[in-house]
Amino acid sequence: MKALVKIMPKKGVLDPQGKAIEKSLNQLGFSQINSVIQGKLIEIEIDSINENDAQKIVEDASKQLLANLVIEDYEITITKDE
Amino acid sequence: MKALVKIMPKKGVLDPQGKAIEKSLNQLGFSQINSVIQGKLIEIEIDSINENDAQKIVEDASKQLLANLVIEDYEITITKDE
Amino acid sequence: MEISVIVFPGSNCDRDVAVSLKQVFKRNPKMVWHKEQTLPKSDLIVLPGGFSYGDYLRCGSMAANSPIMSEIIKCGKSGTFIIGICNGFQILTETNLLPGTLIRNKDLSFICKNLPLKVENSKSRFTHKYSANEIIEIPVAHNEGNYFADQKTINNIEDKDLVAFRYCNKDGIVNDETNPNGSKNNIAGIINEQGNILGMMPHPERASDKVAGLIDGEKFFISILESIQ
Amino acid sequence: MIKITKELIDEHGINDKEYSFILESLDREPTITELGIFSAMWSEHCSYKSSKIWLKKLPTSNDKVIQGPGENAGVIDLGDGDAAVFKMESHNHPSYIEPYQGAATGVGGIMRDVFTMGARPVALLNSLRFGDINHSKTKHLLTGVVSGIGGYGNCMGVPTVGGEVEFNACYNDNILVNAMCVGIAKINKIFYSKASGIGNSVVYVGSKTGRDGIHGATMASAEFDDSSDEKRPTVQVGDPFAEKLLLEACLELMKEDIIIAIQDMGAAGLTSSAVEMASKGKVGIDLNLDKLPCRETLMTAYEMMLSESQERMLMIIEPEKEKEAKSVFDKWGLDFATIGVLTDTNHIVVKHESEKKADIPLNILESGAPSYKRPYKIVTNPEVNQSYLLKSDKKLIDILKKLISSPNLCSRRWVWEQYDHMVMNDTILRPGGDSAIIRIHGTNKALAVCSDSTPRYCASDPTEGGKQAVAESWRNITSVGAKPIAITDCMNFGNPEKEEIMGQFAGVINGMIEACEILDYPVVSGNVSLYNETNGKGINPTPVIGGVGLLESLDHFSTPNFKRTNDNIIILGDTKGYLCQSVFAYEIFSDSQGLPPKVDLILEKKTGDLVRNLVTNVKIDTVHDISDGGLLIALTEMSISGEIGFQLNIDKSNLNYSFLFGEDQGRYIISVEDKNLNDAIEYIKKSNISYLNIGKTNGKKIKIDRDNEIDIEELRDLYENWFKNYLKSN
Ligand SMILES: Nc1ncnc2c1ncn2[C@@H]1O[C@H](COP(=O)(O)OP(=O)(O)O)[C@@H](O)[C@H]1O
Ligand SMILES: [Mg+2]
Repeated sequence: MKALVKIMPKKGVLDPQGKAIEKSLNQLGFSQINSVIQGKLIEIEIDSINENDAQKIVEDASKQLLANLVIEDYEITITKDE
Repeated sequence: MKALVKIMPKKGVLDPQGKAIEKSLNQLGFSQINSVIQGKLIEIEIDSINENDAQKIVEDASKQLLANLVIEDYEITITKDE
Repeated sequence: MEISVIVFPGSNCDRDVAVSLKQVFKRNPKMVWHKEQTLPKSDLIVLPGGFSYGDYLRCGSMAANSPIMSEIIKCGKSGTFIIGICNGFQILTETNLLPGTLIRNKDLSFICKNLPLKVENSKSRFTHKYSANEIIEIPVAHNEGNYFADQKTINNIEDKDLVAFRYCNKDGIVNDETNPNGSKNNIAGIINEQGNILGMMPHPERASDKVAGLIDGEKFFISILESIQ
Repeated sequence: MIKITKELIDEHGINDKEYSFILESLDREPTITELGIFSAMWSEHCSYKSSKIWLKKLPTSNDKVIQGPGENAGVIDLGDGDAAVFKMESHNHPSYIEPYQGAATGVGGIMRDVFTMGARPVALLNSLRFGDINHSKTKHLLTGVVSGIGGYGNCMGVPTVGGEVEFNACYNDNILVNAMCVGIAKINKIFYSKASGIGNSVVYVGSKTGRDGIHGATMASAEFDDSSDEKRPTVQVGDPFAEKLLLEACLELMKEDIIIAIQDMGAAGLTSSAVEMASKGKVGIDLNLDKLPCRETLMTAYEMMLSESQERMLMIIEPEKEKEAKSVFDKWGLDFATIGVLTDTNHIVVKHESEKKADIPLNILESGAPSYKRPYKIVTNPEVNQSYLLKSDKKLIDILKKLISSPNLCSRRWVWEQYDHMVMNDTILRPGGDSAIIRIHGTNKALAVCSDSTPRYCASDPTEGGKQAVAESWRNITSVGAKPIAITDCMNFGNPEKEEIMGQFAGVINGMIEACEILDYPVVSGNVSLYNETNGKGINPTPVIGGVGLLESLDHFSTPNFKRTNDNIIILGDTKGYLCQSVFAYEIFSDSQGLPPKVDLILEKKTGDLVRNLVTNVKIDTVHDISDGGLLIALTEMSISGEIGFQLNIDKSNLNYSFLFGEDQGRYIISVEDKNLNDAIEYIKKSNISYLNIGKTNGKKIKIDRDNEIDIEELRDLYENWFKNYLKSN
């Protein structure tokens, strides 16, 4: 199975990277771009035949390590390998 | 409009972060986790009423700034604001 | 008196801090590998600076999950002195031994320079050798030293006088201009409520050697020594 | 089997003559893997075919040199059983393609060269050259390279303590990124790359092998199978975390008597390390690639042999000791694999999937390695009379303001504050001085290190420029009171197949030889980067010199910042006021005609010896050499860093451009307390060096004369803020 963990800064948390990108894009002339937030995307391969199991494993991994819940929210998507 | 730009290391390019996370997860007992790749997710708000326009703008931004095409691939998803 | 310096893969200020500790405590700290399950008896535990696990994912995140950390968390809760410097501070927030977290510097670049700091709390067990509001000079060297916590946490830290050091200028002015990295309220170092754990981004061990130029960090180590004795 | 076509041979950069030599010596057609091996070993980069005959002439020894060129790095004796191990290397092309990763892996590569010899790296330096500041790529390259260098060095915990940054349009399409590393080892614990002991194991340690940076044969490798996308040679990505573990693991294992020989896998990866180790030991080597730790699937023998994946080493150890060695690498979480054995065949034999992929007698790789006597012509600029450079009505103070805020003279603080220059706690003098001073840990001794080049001098007169580069390095070491011992170099030039370019190379080398000999400052390691050329336009000849000196005691050293008011400011060495090729000529007149200032090496030596004498015996603590920009710039740097002004008190006839901005060589400024003045003058007179007392330090202003004075703070803003403003601007 494959899991995608999308980790984004919580609302209200300073996001210096996102801000910097936004500024650079505006300077480059992308005036239509209003706001940029930068997060992480983590792609995981799991040995698991069962989506529920996979979800649980990745959920645990996210809480324990992948995301910092003080500043980040996460979202998991499980897909079966093609 | 909202755009999500998913930026991942190109296939074959070393992803030291992913490797380190993978090792760390295995040490934490997540033995079912086989491979981890870390990428970036960039969420952009664009002033544009038209999906095609938005796509084009973000495409340009990705090429010019967001992704490092020498080592990264990117993928854009446009969604209308709810 | 026993000191343990924890060595994570990628720690790189472990030797430096051991040298400063030895000068003040007159004895060699034990260097403890992160994979150990048990910690030698310690009166002081030091989490040194560096790039544990390459600073990959988030600074300190993987070190916080190292085998030795469960012992350290136990010790911390039962009152053992713990200091975390730079990467060590990041590890302490990742383990929740200290509140908040350290994010990327506001200008996105690594900063290595001497900075003036204001000793905000000169009564703590880590800082009592300094006088109230003393301005000291200590180097920083970090990419993620921008202290962040939600407003409630910040209020609590401020109300309970848990800020040890703040970034300022030579004249002690604390404001946005004298904030090198975007840190909330210019916070450079904090203490936990129990008063036995301190985390700071600046490197006191780089300011404890006359030949190398700075000595303002020495009082920090002496404060700890006297508090333990 | 892949058919060896003419096209394939061409793509591997092997010419007809070389190919017939291969056919003749093997007595058969080479396999594709063999072709790859020949191509890598005979590339300019590995074989030094254009430069070899010239490099051989460089002086490479003195009573302090333990190991000269030919090993992974040079080694010098520091006394008390300590040695310094150092080298410089270029990573120009990769840094242009991907500035962050290119620069980062350059730093990683040079560190491996040093710790593979058993030394702990204690200092990093770099020498950077970018195109015109207005060129569209310059900002991107500058920020990427600087953060890449910092990213790698900072994570390793090795301080980056010095370097140089220059902007010039000649580097628009060929930036230069040269990195230098200095390490400290115990003399009796230095490790070499010469393999020995038939039957001993060939052990691979470090990170896994991927398809990184497989050169040259882009097309050829695409033909291997259909998934050509996957086969695409990729840019190397650095993993400083893995390298930090590799460093600690290697140094830990080196405490025991286990490693017989060791070499990092640098350019041409496994191929060059295996071939070089075996050739040096006059043994054969069998490699079984089935055992090679790979991070990608379906890698071919060709790819494994040529991959330039980073953070890997090859070692020779006795089979009985494998277990003990492995436990160290296990502890650090690194791959450890026995991939071969030393044989008595004098062949390199490569097996993969039970097939013999290569079998080459090592002596062919060596004896057949091309060496060219390329034709050359040393061209110098015509001499011009500098009088036209004296005609301007610009005020001295305005010129000073312009120069101090010009891209090539302004403060580099923006750069080095992104580098951890203090980690290891032995940085006694930080970047910003003439040399950095690094204490030898746990002692009162120190190293002085610097890196220098003045390409515009080399372009106008290669020989004089070569001399000057070495002399300036020697001068920068001397300025802190240290004794210069030896150098490493990085020779960056254009296309050597052109006579004038080869002439630049030859001229520079000739100049270097003279300077190294007279100054007793030999070359112990180095690197050559040729073909820095785009659309037929080459870079300025850029021989970067990395200098290392020894400070016997930290009780006496000198730094450039003024320390007290009312000190006497004295120039040592003769000021003739030579302006051609100066920064002044370039910035104020956009002029680059004429010849560079001459270097008088005999006088250079005497003046430098005097300076060191003054530092040790008269306790002079303030010294700065006069280099780019001339006297007034050097004085201004001393004022800004010391936050103390000065008042010039010189003959009116000297208040002119040539006196203040001329770049005559071999000069230093010292500042002397009144109480030491007589002593100092006595020493100076005894050594027969000309000197001039030009004024006193005082106040917060720079005062040239009544019409020309300015607050230091105003100059500081100009000096310190150029980079920030430049990067902010669009
Ligand atoms: N890329 C760099 N990295 C670190 N330090 C640098 C770099 N470029 C310049 N510096 C430092 O800035 C100072 C001035 O450099 P430079 O003008 O080249 O000095 P000099 O004329 O004495 O050779 C030196 O201390 C040098 O080490
Ligand atoms: Mg100098």
